[in-house]
Amino acid sequence: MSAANRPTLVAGLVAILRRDLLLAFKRPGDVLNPLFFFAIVSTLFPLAIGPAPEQLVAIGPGVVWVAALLAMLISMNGMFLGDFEDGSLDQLILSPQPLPLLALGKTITHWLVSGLPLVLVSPLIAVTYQMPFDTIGVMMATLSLGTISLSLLGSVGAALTVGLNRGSALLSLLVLPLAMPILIFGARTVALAASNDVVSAGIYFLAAYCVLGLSLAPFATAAALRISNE
Amino acid sequence: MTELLRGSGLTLLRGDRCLFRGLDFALHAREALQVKGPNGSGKTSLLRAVAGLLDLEEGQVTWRGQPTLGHRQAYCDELVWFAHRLGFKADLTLVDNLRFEAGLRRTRMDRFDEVLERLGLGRLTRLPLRSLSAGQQRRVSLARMLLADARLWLMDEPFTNLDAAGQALVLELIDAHLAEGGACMLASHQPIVLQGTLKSLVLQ
Amino acid sequence: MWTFFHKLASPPHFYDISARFIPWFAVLGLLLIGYGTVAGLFFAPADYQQGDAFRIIYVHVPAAYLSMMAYSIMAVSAAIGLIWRMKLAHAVAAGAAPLGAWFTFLALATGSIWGRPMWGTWWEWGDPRLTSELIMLFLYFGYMALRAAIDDTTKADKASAVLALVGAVNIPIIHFSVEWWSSLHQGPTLVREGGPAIEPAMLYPLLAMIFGFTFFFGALLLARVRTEVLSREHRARWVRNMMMGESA
Amino acid sequence: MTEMFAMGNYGAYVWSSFGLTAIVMLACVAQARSRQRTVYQQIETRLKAMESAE
Repeated sequence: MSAANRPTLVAGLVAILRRDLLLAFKRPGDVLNPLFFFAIVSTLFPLAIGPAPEQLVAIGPGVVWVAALLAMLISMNGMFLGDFEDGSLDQLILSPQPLPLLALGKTITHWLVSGLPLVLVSPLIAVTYQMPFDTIGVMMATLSLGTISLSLLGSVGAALTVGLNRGSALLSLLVLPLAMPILIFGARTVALAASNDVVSAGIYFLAAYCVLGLSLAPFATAAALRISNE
Repeated sequence: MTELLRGSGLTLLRGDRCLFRGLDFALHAREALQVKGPNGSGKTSLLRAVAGLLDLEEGQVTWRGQPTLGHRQAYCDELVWFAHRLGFKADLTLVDNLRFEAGLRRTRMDRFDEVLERLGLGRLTRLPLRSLSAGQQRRVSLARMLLADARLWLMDEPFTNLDAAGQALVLELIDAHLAEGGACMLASHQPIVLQGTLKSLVLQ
Repeated sequence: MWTFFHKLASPPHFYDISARFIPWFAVLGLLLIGYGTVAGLFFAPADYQQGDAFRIIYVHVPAAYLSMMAYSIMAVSAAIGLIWRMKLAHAVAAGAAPLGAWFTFLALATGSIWGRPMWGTWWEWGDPRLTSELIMLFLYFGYMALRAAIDDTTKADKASAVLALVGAVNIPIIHFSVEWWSSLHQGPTLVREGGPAIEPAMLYPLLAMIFGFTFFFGALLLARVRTEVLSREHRARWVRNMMMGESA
Repeated sequence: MTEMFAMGNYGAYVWSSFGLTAIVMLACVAQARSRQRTVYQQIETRLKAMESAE
C-alpha cells in the first residue's frame, strides 16, 4: 500500500473549519437565529423600563452584554449535536488528528458563526442605547474577547450534555455560573468606558481569560466528547 | 504473519449487564475475524471497545504489541471505522465529505476516481448525501474505507441496507484488503464466506 | 505507608475501615460543636462594634469554609478518578457534592441573616463573599444536575469529574472577579471579626466550631461515600456476601 | 437568665442562624440515611431477582 503522507495538524484544523463553515452556509438559520435573538432581547428592555435616555445609557452596556451572553447560549447546544447524531463524532474521535485540535476547530467555527456576528451587530444596538462612539469601540473589544471565551466555555458544556435528551436546559445551568466572570468584566468595563474611566483592567482580564480558555478548554472538551460518545 | 491486533481479558459492563468477561482474540495480517452472536449480545459494543470508543472494565487491546490506550495516535493512524451510522454530513456532497476525510487521516486521493467508479458513485458526486438512498450512503462509507490508507478495517454490521450485489461487493473488497496484507474485524450475524482466512468469535 | 493507601483504595477494605471512623468523627464533631456553641454564645465577649450579632460567625465561617473544602475534595477526587480510573475516587466526589451544597446554602443563609442587622438588607450585593457563595451554590446545582441527567453511573462519574475540574479552575477567577466587581462601587467597607486578630476568648470557640464542623462533615462524607461505593460495587461478590450475611 | 438569651436584642438573628444550622445538619444526616436505604433496597431486590432466576 503506497503510504500516503499523514495530514498535518493545520490541515486537520483547516479541514474541520472548512467543513463546518460550509455546513453553516448551507443552513443560514444557525447564523441568523442568535442574531435575531440578540436584537430582540436588546429591544425588550427599553419597552420594559421606558425610553428615558439617561436610564437607557445607564443600562446600555449591561443589556447588550446579557443579550449577547444569552444569544451565544442558545446556539451552544448545537455545537456537537449534529456530529453526535450522524456518527461523525465517532470518526473524529478515531482519527489520528488529536481530538482537542478538532474540538478547538469546532469551537472556532461556533464563534465565527454565532459570536462574531454579534460583535458586528452590537454597534447598531448600542446606538439605540445612546452609547457614545468611543464606548462602542470598547464594547466591541470586550464583546469579541468575551464571545471567544464564551464559545470555549460553551464547547465544554455542549460536549458534556450532547448525549442527553434535555441537554440544552442543563447546558445553561452548567455554563452560566462559569460565564459570570466574563459578564462581570465585560459589562462593567463598558460601563467604565461610558463614564470615561480607565478600562485596561477589564480588557486585560478578558484577554487573559481568552488565553486560559484557548489553552485548557479544548482538552476538557475532548475528554467530555469521549465520555458522552460512549 | 505478523500479529496486528490482540484483545486479552476483555470485560465490558453496560449499565447492569456484563456483556462479556475475560474475552481473548488475536488478529494477524491477511486475516478476518467475524464476531457472531444474537442481537444485543454486545457485538457492536465489543467493536466499539476495540476501536477505543468505549472504556473497558478490564483487559487490554494491543496494536502491534503496544496498548491502544497509550498509543492512540499510532493505532488510529492505521484504523478505519465503518459503523451503522453514516459518519458523514448529510447536507454536504460526497466530494466535500471525502475531502474532509483527507484532512483527518492518510487518504489515497490518487485512487479517488477509481474507487468511486468501482462503487458506482461516479455520477453522484455533486448531490448532497441526504438525497442518496441508504444503500448508496453505505457505499459512500465504503469509499471512505477504500480511500483510507488503513491496515485495520473495523466494520459493524457491514451488510445492512445493502442488496445482494452490494454484499458481494463488500466481501470482494474485504478479500482484496486481506490480500494486500490488511486485517479486518467485523460484527455480523450473517454467515459469510471469504477466500482469505476467516476466524470467528461467538458472543453469548 | 503505601500499603495502607493501596488497601484503602480497594472498595471492600474501604467499606470496613471507614465504618470504624464514622462514629469517632461524629462524636468528636458533636462534642467540639457543643463546646463551641456554648462558649461562643455565652462566654465569648460581645464584639465592641456588632454586639452579640457577631456570634453568627460561629456558624457562618465554618459553613463557608466547608463549602470551599467540599468543592476542593470533589475536584481532587475527580482528578484522581479520571487519571487513575478509581471508582472509589468518583464515589468520594459523588458523596461530597450534596454535602457541599447544603453547607454552601447554610453559609449563604447565615450570611444574609447576619447582614440584616448589619446593613439593614437581607441581601447585600456589596459583600463579595456572599455573591461568590451564591455562584458556588449554582456550581453545586450544575454538578448535581449533570450527575442526575446521566443514567449510567460510570459515565456520570466521568462527565461530572470533568465538570468539577473545569469548575475548580474557575472558582478563583469567580472570586477575583466578584471582588473586583464589588470594589468598583465601593460597597460598605466591612469590618468582619473573622480574622485571627480577634481576642483568644472569641477565637477558641471559632476554632472549635471549625474543627467540629469538619469532623461532622468527615463522618457524613464517609457515610455517603460508603453508600456510593456500595451502589457502584453492587455486582461484586463481597457485596453479595455482606448482604446475605446481613439478611440471613 | 432571660437576658442571656436576648443576645443584646439580636437574639432573633443569632438563634435563627444556629437553628438553621441544626436543621441543615439534620437534613444532611437524613438525606445520607435515605440514600443508604434506597441503595440497600435496590441491591436486595436485585439479589432476590438473581436468586429466583438461578
